[in-house]
Amino acid sequence: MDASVRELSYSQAIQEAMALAMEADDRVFLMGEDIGVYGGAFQVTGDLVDRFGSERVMDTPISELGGAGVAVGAAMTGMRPIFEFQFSDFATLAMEQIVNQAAKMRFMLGGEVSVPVVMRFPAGSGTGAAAQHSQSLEAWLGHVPGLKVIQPATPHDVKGMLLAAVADPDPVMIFEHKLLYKMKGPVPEGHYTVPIGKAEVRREGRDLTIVATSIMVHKALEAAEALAAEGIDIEIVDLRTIRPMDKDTIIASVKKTSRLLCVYEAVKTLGIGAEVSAAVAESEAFDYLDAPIVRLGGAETPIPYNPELEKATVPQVPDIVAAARDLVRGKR
Amino acid sequence: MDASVRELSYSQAIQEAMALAMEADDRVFLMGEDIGVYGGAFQVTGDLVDRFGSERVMDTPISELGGAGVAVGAAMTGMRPIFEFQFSDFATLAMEQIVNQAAKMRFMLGGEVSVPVVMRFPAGSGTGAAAQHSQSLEAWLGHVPGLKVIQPATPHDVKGMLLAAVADPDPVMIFEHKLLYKMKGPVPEGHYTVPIGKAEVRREGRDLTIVATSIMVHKALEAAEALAAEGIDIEIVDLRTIRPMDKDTIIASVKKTSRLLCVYEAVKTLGIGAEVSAAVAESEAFDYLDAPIVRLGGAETPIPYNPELEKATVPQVPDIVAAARDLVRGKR
Amino acid sequence: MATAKKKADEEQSNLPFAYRQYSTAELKEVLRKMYLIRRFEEGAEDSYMRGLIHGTMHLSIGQEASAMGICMPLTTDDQITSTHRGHGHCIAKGADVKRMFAEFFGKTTGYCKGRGGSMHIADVSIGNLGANGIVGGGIPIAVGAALSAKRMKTGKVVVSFFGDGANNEGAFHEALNMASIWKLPVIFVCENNGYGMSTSTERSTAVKNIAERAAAYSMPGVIVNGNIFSEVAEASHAAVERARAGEGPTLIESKTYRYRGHSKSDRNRYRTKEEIEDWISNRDPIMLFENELKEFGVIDENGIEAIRASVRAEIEAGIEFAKASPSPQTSDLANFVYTEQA
Amino acid sequence: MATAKKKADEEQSNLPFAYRQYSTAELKEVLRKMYLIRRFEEGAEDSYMRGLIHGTMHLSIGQEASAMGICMPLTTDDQITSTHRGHGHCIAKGADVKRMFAEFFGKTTGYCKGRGGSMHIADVSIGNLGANGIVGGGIPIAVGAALSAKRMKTGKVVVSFFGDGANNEGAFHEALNMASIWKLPVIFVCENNGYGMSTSTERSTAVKNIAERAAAYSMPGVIVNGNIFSEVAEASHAAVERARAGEGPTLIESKTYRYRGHSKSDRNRYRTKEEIEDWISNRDPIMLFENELKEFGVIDENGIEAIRASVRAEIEAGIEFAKASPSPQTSDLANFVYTEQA
Ligand SMILES: Cc1ncc(C[n+]2csc(CCOP(=O)(O)OP(=O)(O)O)c2C)c(N)n1
Ligand SMILES: Cc1ncc(C[n+]2csc(CCOP(=O)(O)OP(=O)(O)O)c2C)c(N)n1
Ligand SMILES: [Mg+2]
Ligand SMILES: [Mg+2]
Repeated sequence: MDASVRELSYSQAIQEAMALAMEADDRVFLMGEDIGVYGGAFQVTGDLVDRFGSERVMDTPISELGGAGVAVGAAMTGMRPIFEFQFSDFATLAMEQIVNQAAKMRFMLGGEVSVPVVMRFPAGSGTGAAAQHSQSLEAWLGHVPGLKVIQPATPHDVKGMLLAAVADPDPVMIFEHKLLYKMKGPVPEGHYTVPIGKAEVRREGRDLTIVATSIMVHKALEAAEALAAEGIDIEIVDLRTIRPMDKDTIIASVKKTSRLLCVYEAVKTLGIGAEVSAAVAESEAFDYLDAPIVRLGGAETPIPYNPELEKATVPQVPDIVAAARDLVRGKR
Repeated sequence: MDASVRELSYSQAIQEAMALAMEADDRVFLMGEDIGVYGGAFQVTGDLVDRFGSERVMDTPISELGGAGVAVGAAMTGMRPIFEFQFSDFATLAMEQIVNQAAKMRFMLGGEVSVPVVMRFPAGSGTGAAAQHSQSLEAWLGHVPGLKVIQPATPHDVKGMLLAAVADPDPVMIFEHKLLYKMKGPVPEGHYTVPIGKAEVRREGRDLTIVATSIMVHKALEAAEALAAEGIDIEIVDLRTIRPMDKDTIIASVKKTSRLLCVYEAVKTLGIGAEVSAAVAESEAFDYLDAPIVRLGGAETPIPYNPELEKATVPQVPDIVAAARDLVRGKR
Repeated sequence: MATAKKKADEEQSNLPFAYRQYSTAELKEVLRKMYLIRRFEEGAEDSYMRGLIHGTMHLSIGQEASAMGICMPLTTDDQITSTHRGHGHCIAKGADVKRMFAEFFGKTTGYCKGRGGSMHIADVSIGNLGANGIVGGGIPIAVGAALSAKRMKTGKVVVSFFGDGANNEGAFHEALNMASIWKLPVIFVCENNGYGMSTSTERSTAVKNIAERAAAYSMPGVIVNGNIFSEVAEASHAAVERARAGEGPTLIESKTYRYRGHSKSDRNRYRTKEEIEDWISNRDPIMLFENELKEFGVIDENGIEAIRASVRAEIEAGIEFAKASPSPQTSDLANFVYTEQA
Repeated sequence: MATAKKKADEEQSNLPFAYRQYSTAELKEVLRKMYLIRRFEEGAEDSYMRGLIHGTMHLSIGQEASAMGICMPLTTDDQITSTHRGHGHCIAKGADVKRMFAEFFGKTTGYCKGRGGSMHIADVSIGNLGANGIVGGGIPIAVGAALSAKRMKTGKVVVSFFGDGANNEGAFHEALNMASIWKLPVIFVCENNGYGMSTSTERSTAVKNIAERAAAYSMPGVIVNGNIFSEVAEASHAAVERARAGEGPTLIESKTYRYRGHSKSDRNRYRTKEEIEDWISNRDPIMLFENELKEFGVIDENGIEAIRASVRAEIEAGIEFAKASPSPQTSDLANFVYTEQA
């Protein structure tokens, strides 16, 4: 490993990206609830307030709609805010500003303005926080032209994609799975970017393509290792960007493997997997398909509090193993 | 035509359903902005306030989040509110109450409560009202377990489905395309229901299944007539309910026709067509498919003000004709 | 005689509200409930440490007088909406700690059958419409419940609990405005413990006292010392009377303090040890109430010890009940998403 | 001499604010702009009737003094956010009616290149950040712009226009609170025309005057007669000074009236003909201003006629420009969704 590459956790990688962005550009600042002295509900901002002061690591009142609107207004007028929702669930309070204002402002004004705001959404289940603190709502924003929506799965990617987001002239929404925050991985020092809009093949394989997002990338990789022992060779595409979606990479992979499984945590119906499946089914890859396109998504329920129920609500490694095996063995 | 069946417009049918529901049940009442003396932005409530009084046809302040929350609270405690959003776009302000509260309350409380609220969302483009007044956001709510989401396409269905919604113990969201309000069709007098969760085959055909929603059902029917002249025989499934989706009807149709086109007005990416496509691609109908599954959805842009641009943003009859023809003729 | 009667009346009327309003038995029950709240939360905290409870929880230790004082004038028909910091409200409204522990343990015998946990604890049968994970989420819901009460003429009153942090949410504004214009029987209770998570009211809120905001909705705004049971109860009685008389809503600001961190992730860097210590040593609501009860001869040390012992036993029994209760089956995952129809 | 000077000064200081503050040329220009706003809207209305404009529009006829008075102290660096009823604000901030008509006609020469229409009219180059289709939507955005001004030390002041109806939106509450705690250079201007669509402030709003809500955010709340230009301008100057001095926000309530229906779908059943007639005949802002100007000898009937003629010509030229301008190509549909990158 390169000397300049360290092991960092996902949240450390985010923090480092934010610090670098603030160092490099005075216009960049952070806004959110309890991101200052508290360090953020998930300690992602940590002690940045000590380094950059409370004007650049700015606690807001508990006012998600207004706070998001302030970020939009600041972005329209020369600043580069990075706005943290404490939980992605609370974005339900700010959809107006995100969707009616940030996403559409440039278009409605005929290109006379840009809205370079970055919004961060800690998302997903697995923390025992029940139905109002565990949702995966990235599909909503993926449905909205004018936004870019990303879901980095590794410390390396989240740093590089966050830096790309800050540099982007348009609103970029980052969904961060809470269970990834403590996950470690190699992260280069200094400034680098990972492009928004490019999927990444995480593992090459012949028998089946799995398109996975966020934490499901890691579960899929685990499942692939298990299946390798059975002689099943799986290719794993980490989608990384929800909007604009990198269909080319997916289609190329499916043309190679002839089988597709989509794995995501959000509620199955109308989740990301629906779009991946439909994009492939209407592409030239359709003719290469040897089996139905299968989706493994979250159950059609809110996230329950009880931990066993909670786990049963979202795809786990054995579910992926079983679904992949069935698909490759022609049982689907 | 039965003597008790009259021609009514879509908005008259809604109004009649609301009046019947209020007559039959004291707990039913209407809430919304300017639904009283103004009669509603689209004159759907019309003069109901004269008949039922301002306590049962209740104007709210311009407070979408609070208003929706009041409706949820009233529904939890014995009333049966029908809440009108003036435009579905303003639901962006109330997603918190719709999604975190109404949809999940029963689940979070272990079944100890029901939330029999009905919410109405005038939706869609075509009125020259630009990007913040023309969205089609039904896919968002279709992604949310705990909600039922419907999109009736005819006066007959909207009356029957609204009456079914009022009788339903759970939250039901009705998306009404604004351009349908003036459309006329046969509507029986008196009380009847059209079941939530059942699609309807509007036209039988051999060569291609079109699954369409809301106003697109009518455009698809027009396209089918045009194609009939070319000897192309199209089956049209009016989806009617987004959640829970009637996959059986779709799958049965595709097994018969071997080809599927999804037509919807919302932004194509992650719109309803994505789910319809994915549901078919993972079903037993996959093996019957003779061609890629094609989606015709809205452009990946906000809705523009200029009328020609606006029309170009959503599928029109010639687009459907062309897509269907290509699909049947094997050009896809 | 007449003079003696007058003198007794005068003495009586110099007593704080609670001692004029409630019987000795009722006052003892209030103390018992305050202990029950505190011991319940200590028991929950302890169970969390032992890994018997997962997730997170928000303890209201230090705020017991506020919950009890507000709920005293309420009947089981009256309703409340509560918050993420809702255990005290739940017990004050009459919940059984057995079923609360069972819920925290994720069991089917819990109030939410293990689906809700601490943040959604509720008991609809006795008027607790539920805690809420969304700051401010319960406020419009309470207004809706009050609308039901008014329309259906049930005579019910609804209390909406929320924190100082919640008062900066749009939902607060919209809900209070509607309650006022429609004169609904609802009482808004802002439990101001000085902080929304780490953010002090000074840093988050443009007025000194939340109660000042009542003027923006033409309703009375009342400030009480939330650590003095009698003060809280007096304000609550007045507000309930007003609501029942059809005169509309009241905003009560109950100034109090939480001893514990915001939740399990709190490094407590936003307030000083001295500040916390001061509240614990000098303004503890249970201590203040106990001293008063003793001073007015309502109870003695033995009586207090008996209460403590009974509470201890109830808590232990509750934890045992929760431990022994069954967990839900994953095959039942889809239950309660929709209402089961015949 | 000294006495005469004093007398003149006194007379001078008895004059309304505007006549002390502005030159004759400036005052005439104000009148011209008020006419320009009115004739622009009449022209737009007429074009709509003729089918040259589609969609809907919200006319501010009757509210011209408010827009002009507020914008007078603003430079082109200062910024505004506006509303669905924003044509007056747009012209007052300095927009060219040519490009406004072109936008309404959906042409590429319009301010939004035909993408926005009436509800999104803007001119960012001179500080108009745009009308907004969402009631209350612009309020937090204005606070964000003011945050930029403060952080980047540009000295800019931001004005957020909104209606009485908007004051019941959560966004209003959240935005005013943040502006106050952060002492931002922003002015909240509530143009209270008595109705949010059909709903009178009495039926929608729990206070008599919106300005009373300023107290809930510890900022000054000022009520002005929105139909008297000088009163509005005076309040605006004071608020702008306060903002530039770093003393924070002000809420100005400008009481006014709209003559036309809310939008094109209005049956006007919620107010009486008499009420409308009274405002038109007795309180018209242009009439009041004109009379004052004549009284103080700033202008005579000839001068006024000259202004009317020049405005008429400008409107006609604007409509011709719009008619002659090209429509966007459907092949350009995807433009402006994202920023074009090199
Ligand atoms: C809408 C929303 N925003 C943020 C949060 C995260 N959160 C939970 S409690 C809390 C602080 C609430 O403060 P306050 O209202 O004063 O209640 P307290 O915790 O002090 O009892 C925050 C920010 C949330 N749950 N919901
Ligand atoms: C969030 C939102 N809710 C409702 C509407 C529909 N609507 C447009 S203007 C309006 C009335 C606004 O009243 P007010 O703020 O007083 O402004 P005015 O029209 O009187 O200038 C309404 C209800 C909207 N555009 N946005
Ligand atoms: Mg607090
Ligand atoms: Mg108004």
